[in-house]
Order: sequence, then structure tokens, then C-alpha cells
Amino acid sequence: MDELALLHGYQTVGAMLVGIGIVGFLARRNMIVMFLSLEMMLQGISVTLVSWSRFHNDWGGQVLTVFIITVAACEAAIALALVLMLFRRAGGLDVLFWQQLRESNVEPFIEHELPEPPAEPADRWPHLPPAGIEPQTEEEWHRSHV
Amino acid sequence: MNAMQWTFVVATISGALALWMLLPRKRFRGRRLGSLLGLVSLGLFASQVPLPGGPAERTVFIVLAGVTLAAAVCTVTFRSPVYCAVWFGLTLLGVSGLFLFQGAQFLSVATVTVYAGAIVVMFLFVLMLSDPRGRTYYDRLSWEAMLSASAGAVMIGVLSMTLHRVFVPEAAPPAADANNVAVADASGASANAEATNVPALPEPPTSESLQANILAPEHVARLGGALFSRYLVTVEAAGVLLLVALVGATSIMAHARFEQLRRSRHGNG
Amino acid sequence: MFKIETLMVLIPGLPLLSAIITAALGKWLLRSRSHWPAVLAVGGACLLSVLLLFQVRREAAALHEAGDAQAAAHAVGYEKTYTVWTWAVVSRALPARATFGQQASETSHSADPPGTTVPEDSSTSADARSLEIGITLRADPLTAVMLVTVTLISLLVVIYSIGYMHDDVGYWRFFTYVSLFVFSMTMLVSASNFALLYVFWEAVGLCSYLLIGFWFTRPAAAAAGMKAFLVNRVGDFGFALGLFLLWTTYGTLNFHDTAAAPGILGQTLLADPSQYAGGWVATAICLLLLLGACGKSAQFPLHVWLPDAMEGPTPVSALIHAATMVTAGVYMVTRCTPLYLVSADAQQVVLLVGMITALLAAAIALTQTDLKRVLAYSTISQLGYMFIGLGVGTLPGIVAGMFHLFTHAFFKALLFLGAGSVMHAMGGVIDMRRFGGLRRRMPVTHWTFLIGALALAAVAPFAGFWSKDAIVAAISQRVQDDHHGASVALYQWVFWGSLFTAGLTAFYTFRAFFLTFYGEEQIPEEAGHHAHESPPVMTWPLIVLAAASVFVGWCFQRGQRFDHFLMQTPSLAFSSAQATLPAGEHGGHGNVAVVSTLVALIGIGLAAYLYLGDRWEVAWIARRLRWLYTISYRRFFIDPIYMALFVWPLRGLAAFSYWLDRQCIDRLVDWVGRVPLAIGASVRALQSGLLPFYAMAMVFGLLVLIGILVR
Amino acid sequence: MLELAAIALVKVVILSFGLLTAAAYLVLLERRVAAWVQDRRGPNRVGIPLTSIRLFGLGQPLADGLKFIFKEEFTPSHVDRWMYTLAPISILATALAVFAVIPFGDVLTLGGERTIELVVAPGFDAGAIYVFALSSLAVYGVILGGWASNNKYSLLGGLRSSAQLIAYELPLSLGLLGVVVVTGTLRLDEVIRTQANEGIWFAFAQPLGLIVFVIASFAEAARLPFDLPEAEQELVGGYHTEYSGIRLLMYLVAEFMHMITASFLIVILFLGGWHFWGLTDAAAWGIEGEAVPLWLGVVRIVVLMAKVFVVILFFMLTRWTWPRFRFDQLMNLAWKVMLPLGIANVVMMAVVAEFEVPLTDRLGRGGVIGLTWVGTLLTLIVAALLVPLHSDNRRRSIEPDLFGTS
Repeated sequence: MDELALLHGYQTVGAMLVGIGIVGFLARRNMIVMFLSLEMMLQGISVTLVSWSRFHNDWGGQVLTVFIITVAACEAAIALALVLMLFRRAGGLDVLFWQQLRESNVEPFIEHELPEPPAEPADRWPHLPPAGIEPQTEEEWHRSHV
Repeated sequence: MNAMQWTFVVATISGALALWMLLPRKRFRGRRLGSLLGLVSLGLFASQVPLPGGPAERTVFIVLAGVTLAAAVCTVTFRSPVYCAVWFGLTLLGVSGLFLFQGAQFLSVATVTVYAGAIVVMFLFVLMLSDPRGRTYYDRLSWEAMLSASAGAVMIGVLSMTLHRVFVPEAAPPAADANNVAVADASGASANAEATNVPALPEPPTSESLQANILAPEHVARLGGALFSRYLVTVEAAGVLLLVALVGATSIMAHARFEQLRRSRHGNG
Repeated sequence: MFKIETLMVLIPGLPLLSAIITAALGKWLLRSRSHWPAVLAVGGACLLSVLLLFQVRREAAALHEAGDAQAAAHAVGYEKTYTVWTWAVVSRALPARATFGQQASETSHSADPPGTTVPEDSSTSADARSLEIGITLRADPLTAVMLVTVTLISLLVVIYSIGYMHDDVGYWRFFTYVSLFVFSMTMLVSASNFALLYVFWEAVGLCSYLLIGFWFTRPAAAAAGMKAFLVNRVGDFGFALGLFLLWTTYGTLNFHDTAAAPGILGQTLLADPSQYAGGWVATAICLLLLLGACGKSAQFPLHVWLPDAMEGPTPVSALIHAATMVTAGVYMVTRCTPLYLVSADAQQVVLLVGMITALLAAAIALTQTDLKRVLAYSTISQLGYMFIGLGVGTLPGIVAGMFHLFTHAFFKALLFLGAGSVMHAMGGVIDMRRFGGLRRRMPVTHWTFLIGALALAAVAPFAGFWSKDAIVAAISQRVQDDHHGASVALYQWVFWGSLFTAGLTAFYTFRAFFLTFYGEEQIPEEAGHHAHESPPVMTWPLIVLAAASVFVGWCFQRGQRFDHFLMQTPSLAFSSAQATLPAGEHGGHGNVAVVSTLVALIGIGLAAYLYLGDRWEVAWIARRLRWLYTISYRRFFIDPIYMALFVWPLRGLAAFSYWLDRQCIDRLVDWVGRVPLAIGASVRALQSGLLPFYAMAMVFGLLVLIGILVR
Repeated sequence: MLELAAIALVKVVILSFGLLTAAAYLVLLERRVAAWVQDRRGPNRVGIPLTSIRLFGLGQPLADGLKFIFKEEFTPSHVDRWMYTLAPISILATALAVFAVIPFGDVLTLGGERTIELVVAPGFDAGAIYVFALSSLAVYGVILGGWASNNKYSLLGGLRSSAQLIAYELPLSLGLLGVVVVTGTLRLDEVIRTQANEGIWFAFAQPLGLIVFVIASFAEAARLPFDLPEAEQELVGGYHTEYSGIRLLMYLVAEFMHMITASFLIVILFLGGWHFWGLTDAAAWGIEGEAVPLWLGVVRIVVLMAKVFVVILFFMLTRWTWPRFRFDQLMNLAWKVMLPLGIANVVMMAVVAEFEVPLTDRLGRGGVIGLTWVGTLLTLIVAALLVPLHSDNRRRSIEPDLFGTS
């Protein structure tokens, strides 16, 4: 295999994962999704590390990735605990619930125009199977007999 | 600006647009156009990357990378957080496949075990308990969608262009001064590398040397050997870190539970 | 049985152990059993001290017999030192200024590794002084006597405290402090090094501070503790200066000789007293040390803290502020006798200070109504007596001062504990006007207090008589010897003054005694239901002390045992060789004894006449000699004078500094602080609290960095 | 290259068909066993269609399968359609994919020289972890199915199940770790080979590991007494309450696949895999050299399958003899009993592996094994003494006594 091309491809994939992770981290407001984006960035780094490990024919990159996984596990544990606590206090996972640490004279960021909540789909009762006879209502039965 | 640079610029712009369209916003969503633009962008980026190996390997790589990146985009753009998590699980599977493609068996399996098996499941837990239907407003809003998308896309563009410059030196742009084109051409790639501060890459490894070391059949034993000899101290540190994280998470939750109990005892006081 | 070194280490070690144990476990584990470590440790220390005393006596006697001729020639005493470990070593601390350049050039090319001994070259050895502070303990007769006194009184007081403090919230704390005090005091008297002496000098000061302010929730107690601490600082400042002067003069701070340098009070210098620095240096050293002693021993200018220190628990007053700690100054001056003998001026200052203190305190004590304060002023007065003894400048005088220290410890502890017993019964009331006629309710306290009062008044067979008499005799001896001396008038005045003071002492002591135990029975309402005799754990120490107050003077004075024993101390042994008078002419002063006893009896009689029953003369005197009465009652206005002289100016200075700090410096700082504030205000809007915003900033920063890196 | 792919494909096909069929017939077996335990007859009617030959009801699975397949594909309107479909697919896919690294025999020698290893992915060095990775992915099927059904029973079942699976993964891997420490490899065929070479199954050498592993496998396979995810009496079937038709079939098959996987793992790790004394040893048959003749390979496959069958029977008998745990008991058991026991096992095995040479010199092989048995007994006694009785059903305060008031 062309090792250089392999490395190039992996580096590009890693860079893209990092970039997409950045987009997710910046744009999304759900704390859990932000966290997923963060993990995605870590994945991008892992990809590049593993590819360098192969290119240099050295175990260091893979070992480092093992440590990244370890750290990610720790991070997930702590972050999840924190997020749960924040959720319990604020009643939501929005990261913008937590902007109390701003300067006192800075206006809080408030979303004035919230999107419409999606319409709950009307309760659709299960269809009867197409086979069989459709039952008549009482009224229809009455009409047919008038 | 030559064609290569134009490609990167177009790819970056279309990527930014695609991400912007795909990200949840208040009204307009334009998912199809976004997807299309995203595919275009991905294709443009991919067109600048030489693909490794024979046709079978190329196919496998393209599929793996494509699935990974598509799943990654879906992770950050889907509205329902549960879907995001599932897409992230798919991203992880893709990354795991990429690892396996590189011969890093242990890592590929460990990634799935730890990330997909434990971390993401935990997140799914939280998501399901916090908001089972995914109908909250903050999942339907992005913070500065355009700016964020541009930042990410520019990051990707800059990094890809840099990678391209490093790995494909002969395709690098000529020096900025148009008068020196001939000189730059004459001096060749190495001079160009010097001019752009690009360090020279080491020789790629041969297949035999890889088989002797990093692709050896006794993969796990080798990795373990490296972990527990050269990186032993780091392993210990990681162990301590895990322990501390365990204690920390437990104490945070215990504190929360304590607070809850206290409030229930003293009548919300 | 024990090696003498073991004893030396164990005596301070046991109380230290007890202090640590009580401090660590007292609050949680021991609680109401907190006294056990202290009792056991102090008891053990007392036992070991007695053993040490006998051992020292035996060895000293052996030394005397073995090298009789040589000992007589050099007049060396017995001493034993033991270095536990070397605490601080600074070699070649101070190259002499004159040879600095040469010294530097020498050291620069000397390849000696650090730690090698100072070169023996005589020209440089004087300059190359190395400061070595070892935890060095010594055993000699003086130390042994002090150790026995301290630990014995401490043991009795600790036992007494079990009853006195029994339901105090700080029970464990009390015994921690007391153990710590005993440790510090034993270390102080067994230190063989001025630096170590100074350390434990401060340590006993600290314990005193802690114990005066033991009931720190009472503002008066807290203020008294602070006052004691601050007044002592004045003295300690002088003491520290004295130490510096000693160091620059002699190049060492050790008492004993070491390999590096002969000690200040070591055999080498003692054998050849001409090596002592004379002139103004000697006087300065002595006066500075005296200042320290004045602070600790509450002598005239610095005596003001001691009466206030009575705010502490009464056992503490008995132990620290009457019997042991306040005698540290006396001990120190005695220890430094060779230094004082060099400077006659300093000796006379000591004498004068002692005289003024004794007279002043006695005069104040005449009119005080607070029983503990009367005792406090009598303590000051008696300490003044000790200083008179030390200031006489003859060996009998010095020994008499030490002897008075020894006997005074017993009967003053007795009196204080008796007062504590009364106070305990009266529910904390100590004003003599509010109680009276307690002799039937508290028979044991009454009798023991009587014995103590007789001893203090120096009535014939009691302890105080022998020691005070010895001092007066020493002065009279001096008067006789100095017939034609320049300062004979001074000694003459001091002689009469001390006799007069003795009379005053007898008077005020019995005034207090009569007011407390005789007259109409009167009990304050605070006493409640426990206006009765104290429990046995409190009365037994009183009885023991009373017995000691009766016999201790006669026992030790008989055949001048105490004198002979104390003479074995190296510095005193040297002094006996140097003194103007040979020792042993003590006792030929029958007429003096008769006179002083008469004076005491007159004082007692006067007190009995005035205060047994309701006499109109008391009121008449108070009315007719109103100004005298007021001066005495208001303690010669010394506190207001100090207030005006020191405290108010300092407060004014502090107020001015405060104003300066607030109005000028702080303003300046504020203005400096506004610069970053102004800068910060311009970028404050960035601190929006929005996490994504921060992340965005980071990403843009990263982009810029990457852009710069890849150009 | 192509040849390798072809061989792998053949293996995959054989394995999947074999497993699916086996799963189908195991349903029948289970029903028969249940009937036997409860002293009734069970399904014995369906035989060959269109005839009256009953064949002990062997046609029943076919009928069941047909019924499931031809039932209407019913999707409730309130479910999340994508996830609702994805969940059973993912659980079946992972359940099948596990078998990529599980050896179902030793080697087959075809034509005298070509040997085929009976594993789908023969060179995979991290096989054991792969098994764990995929079994942890099985959680997705359960939790997503529960969530997508949009039904509180389903969601509770899914959450319970995932908590249970995650909790019991730890003792499971600790049980495995004991074996790994001793053998020094993560390849399952190597594990079997180690046992075959020594002639001592790890069930004898590591009894504590076996106990921990078996109990954890029961929980991982969600079989009674750990079938809380379904708990028909409480949760109306748990996460597949809303499922029917072929999707339900996938879930059921996957469940049986999990049981089969667990049985395979128990057999491979602790019961010697294809090894049986005298029966599978080449030396016992007088065969020299490394080569294994075809018939011996077949014998080994048969031995392995027989062992797996026995373990599966054990699973089924357990199901009909034990009551179900309560959820807190389940969790207590996982974290307070199984985890310490697993750690004790690992420590014990690490000691044995570290001091193997001196211990064997001093005590002999049997002595070392005896030592581990003694250690196991001691550990179990200590655990029994320390751990509160989990069958204690008396009412007690749920709140921890944080304030020290009671």
C-alpha cells in the first residue's frame, strides 16, 4: 500500500472529524450533543495519531490513543455527572441556561423568538387491515334502511 | 491562485454552506440542498487526496471514510439528540473500521467497547430520561449557525490545504513572487519545502518493517509490551486518573442526592 | 539508678509528652480525665528532679573531695552538660570587619569541604566565630534547685487544679498548657546556652499568655494576657539586645566550654576572670539582661503586668505568677553572677531596682481590696527583695536571694492556693470587702493561710524568716564592710528601706488575713450553696505546702546546707573565690534577726489592732491621709502614667498612620487600580457568560495561530 | 486473496444458517424442557406438513417461523419509525457478528494439506475483546427499541436492560481476564489450545472465575434469574412489548443467539473447548506430527458442540427452576458481589501467573490448583459473611441516612 497516501487520507479524515466536531460544539445548544461533538474531535485526533503511528512504525501513537480513550472515559463520567446536576437544577440541557458568569453589566442572551413546537401528530388509531368489511356506523345503517 | 487552491476554497465555501443549511435553525431547513452541497464539498476535498492501495482497498477506505464523515455530519446536524447519539455511534463504528484498516486491531475494538458500548449508551440514558421526545426548543435552534459552520469549514479547509502542501510537495503553489517562478521551479520541491517551512517527511515504512513491528501478528502483546514498559508511568497516571474520575463522579452525584434529600426534608428550604 | 543524662532529658521530656498527649487526645478521648497525663508526667519529673538533686550533690561532693587542692585553687564547681542535638550551625557566620578582605580571599581558594573544623590559626580563630546552637542541657546545683522547686510546686498545683478546674469547659486545654509550661520552665532552667534560654524564656511567656487569657471570653482576661505579653516584649527586647552584645563580645552564647570556643560561664573564663570584658560593655550587657529580668520578674518599671495577670485561673497565678516563672529573672541574674561582678554599677542598679520595687509594691499592697491583688503585689515586693539580695553584690547576698526564691515559692504558692480555695468557695468573688469571718467555714484554708502569712511576714521559725533575714543580714554586712566606700549611703538606705518594707509586708499580709478570715461572717450571694471547705484534692496540696512553709527554711538554713550546695555551681564557685567577702560569715547577725522579727511583729500587731474588729482609726486615716491613701490605692498612678506616656502617643501615631494609609496610600493604590479597571471595562462585554461564545473565540484564535504557522 | 474471501464467505454462510436454525430449534427445545420440568407434554404435534407424521414436534420451529414471517408487519403510529426498525436489526446483526471470532472447532484438513481454521476471522488478535465490544453494542438494540416504542413499559425495560448489561459486563470481563492473565493471549483458539495442551480445563484451575463468568453470562444473556428487561409479569414483555412479526422474531432469535454465544464462551474459556481427554488428543489415537486428520477435526467439532449443548440445557433448566431477582438485588449483586469476586479472581490468577514456576516447583501442578480452590472457598466465605442477604425482602428505609438522625 502507498503509505504516504494512506497517511494523507487519514490525516484528512481526522481533520474533517475535528472540523465537524468544532461545528457541532459551537452551534449545538444541547449539552449532551456538544459533548458528543467534543468526543468527535477526540476521535479525529485519534485517527491522525494512529495513522502517524503506522507511518512512523512506532507504537507511540496507538499508546497515546489508548490514553485518549481512557481520558475520554474519565471525562465522560465527570461531565455526565455535572450535566445531570445542571439538568436537575435548570430543568433543561440548554447550555445557554448557564450564563450567570457574565459581567454584571452585560445583557443576558435571551432567545426572543422561539421556534414553534412541532405539532404533536394527531392520534391516529391503528388501521384495520385492508382485508375485511368496513363496519358501518349506526347512522349509515339507518339511512340505508330509510 | 491555481486550480488546486480554488478547489479548496470552493470546497470550504460549499462545506460551510452545507453545514449551515443542515444545522437546525428556526425556519428554513433546506436539507436536500445542504446534503448535496455537502457531498460536493466532500468530493472536492477527496479529489485532492490520493487514494491508497489497489481498487479493493480504495473501495474499503472510501466507504469507511465516507460513512464516518457522513455520520459525523449527521451527528451534529440532527435535531433529536437521540439520533445524534446514534449517529455518533455510527461515526465510532466508522472510526473503528478505519483503525482496523490501519491494522490497529486492539484500538478498533477498544473504541467500540469503551465509546460505543459505555459512553454513548450513558448519554443515551441521560437523553432518554431528560427529554424522551426531543421536542425542546434548544434542539431546534443553533447558536450562530453561519459563524459556527464557517469556523469549522475554514478549519477543515486550512488543515486540508496544509496537509496537501506537506504531502504533495510538487503540487504546491509557486512562490508568491511571480518573477521567481522559474527559480522556484528550478530549485524543485525541496527548495519549495524550505520556502514554506515544511519539514521534510521521513521515508515511509516498508511493508516488511511494518510486518516486523506494528502489523505483527501478535498485535496485542506488542501493544501491551509498549504500554507496560516505555509508557508504564503514564499507564499508572491514567489509572489514577480513572480512580479520581470515579470518585469525583460519585461524589458529585452523591452531593446532588444529598441536596435533594435536604430540600425534601426541610420543605424546599 | 539513672544516668544523669537520662534524668536531664527525662525531666523536660515527660511534661512535653504529656502536653502532646493531652493536646492530641484531650478533647476527644480524655476529656474529664485530662489531668492524668499531666499529674503523672509532672509527678515523674518531680521525682526525677529530686533524684537529680541528690545525684548532683553526691557527685559535687565527690569532686570536692577528690580534687580538693585543685578545686580550691580553681574554685570550680560541678557541672555536667549534655547536647541532645545540634539545632543550628552557622559556621563562620561573621568574618571580622577588619580582616574581611583577607578572609574572603582565604575562603575563596580554600578547598576545604564544608563541615571541616575551623582552622586553628589563632589570628583567625577569634574572627571565625561559628554560631552553634545546640539543645544542650546542663546539670549543676543551681539548676537542680530550680528544677526541684519548679516541679514540686507544679505537681502540687496540678493536683490542686484537679479540684479547682473540675468542671471547666477547657479542662484538657488547661492541662495541656500547664504541661507545656512545666516543659518550658524545666528547659529554661536547664538550658546551657543563652539562645536556648531565650527560646524557652519566650516559651514560658507564651504559656503565661495562654494561661492568663485562659478564659478568653472575658475581655478583662484577654486584655490582661495581651498586656503581659506586650510588657514582656519590652523586657525581652532588652534581653535580645543583651544577647547580641554577648555574642559580639564573646563570640559564643554557650554557658559551658566547647571545643570551638570557651563558654561565657565556662571553666576557662571563670578560671581567668580577667578575660571578661569590662567597662561600659559589661555594664551595658548587665543592664540589658536586667531589663529582660525586670520584664519577666515584674520589677519596677515593668511590673504592671503581674497584678493584671491575676485574671487567669488561680492555680496558674500560684504556679506561674508567684512561684516559678516570675523567678526566671532572678535565676538568670544569679546564673550571670560573674558578669555582674565585673560591673559594680550594674549591681547597684539591680539593688536600686529591687529596693524601689519592694517598697512600691508593698505600699500599693497596703490598700488593695482584692485578695489576689494583695498577693500579687506582695509577690512583686518579694521579688524586689530577691533583687536586693542579688544586688548586694556579695556572695551571701546572692545566695540569700536564691534562698528567698526557694522559700518564697512554697509560701507564696500556699497563699495563692489558699486564696484560690477562698475564691472557689465564694463563687469567684475575690473582693475582701464582700466576705469575712471565714475561719469557721474553711478551717483548713484558714490555718494553712495563717502559716503562709506568717512565713511571708517573716516571723521567726517560718521559712520566710530565714531567707528574708539572710538578705537583710547580707545588706547589713555590706554596710559594715563598705564603711568607707563611696556608696555606703546607698546601702545604708537600702538596709533601712528593706526593714521598713518588711514591716509593711507583715502589715498588709495580716490585713488581708484578718479581713478574710476574721470579723463578722459575711458571704457574697454568688457563693450559693458551696460556701464551705474545698475538697480534699485541693486541701491536701495546701497542707503539704504549709508544712513545707514551716520547715523548709529552717531545714535548709541549718548548717548552711543550701549555701554550701549552691556554691558548687561553677559561676558561684568562681564568685566565691572572687567575692570581696569569704562565705561562711553568714549567721553572725543575731541582732539583725531580732530587729527584723520585731519589725514584723509590729506590723502584725498594727494590722491586728486596726482590722480585728471595727476600728474608727481606719476610716480616720483614710480620711486624713486621703492623698496618701489614694496614691496607694491607685497604685501610684503608674498605669495612667504609662497610658499617657506610651499608649496614647502610640495610639495617636496609629491613628495618624491609619489616616495616612487610608487617605494617601490607599488613594494612590486606588488610582493605580483604576487603570486595569478601565482597560477591563473596555473588554468587559466579551465576558458574556456564553460558553459557545468562548469556544468560538478559542477556535478563531486557533485558526489565527494555524494561519501564522502555515503562513 | 479471492480464495481467502471465498473461504470466509463459506464459513459465514454455514455459520449463519447453522446458528439461525439452531436458534429456531432451541426454541422448541426450550418449550420441551419447560414442559418436562412442569410435567406436561409441550409442543409435539407439528411434524412433516401434509402428513400425519409428528416426529416429536420437530416441525414446530418451521411453523413458528412461517407464522412470524407472514404476519402483518404492524408499526404502531406513535413509534419512532426509523429507530423502531433499526433496533431489532442492530441487535440481531451484533449477535451474529460476534461469531466472527468464536471458533466452532479446531481445524479441518482438506485433501491432506490444506488446513482451514474453523473461525471466520482467523488472524484476529483481539478476539476476546471483540466479543465484548459486540455484546456491548447489543445494548443499542435494546435501549433504542425501548425508546422507539414510545411506551413506558418498553422504555423501562430498555433502561433496565442496558443498566443490567453494562453492570454485568464488568464481572464478565473480569472472569475473562483471569483466563487471559494465565494464557497470555486474547485469541479464543489459543485459549482452547492452552487447555488442550495442559489437559486441564480452566474450570478446574479457576473455579472462582467460572462462577463469576457463568453468573455474569446469565445476566448478559438476560436469562432467568436475570430476565428483568422482559419481565413479562411486570413489564408486559419489556422492550419488545410493541413489536410483532419479523421484528419480534429478530429480537427472539437474537436472545437465543446471546445464549448460544454465552454457552460457546463458557465452553471455550472454561470447559476446554473442543478438548476431551483421550477423545480428541492426537497422541491418544497414535497420530504423530502436527497434522490433524479430517475425522479428528470433525470429532473435535462434535465434542465442542456437545459441550455447548450441555451448557445450553443448563441454561434452560436454570430458567425453569429459579425465581427472578428484584432490580436492586440485581444491581447489588453486580456491584457488591460479582465485582469484588471477579477482582479477587484476577488477583489470584495474577499471583498464580507471576509465581507459577516456584509454586509449581514447590507444590506441583495439583497443589497450585488446590491452592486456587482454597482461595476460592475462602473468598466465597468472606463474600457470604460480608454481603448482606439479598433475598431479604423486608421493608426498609430507601433513603440513606445522610443526616445521621436515625
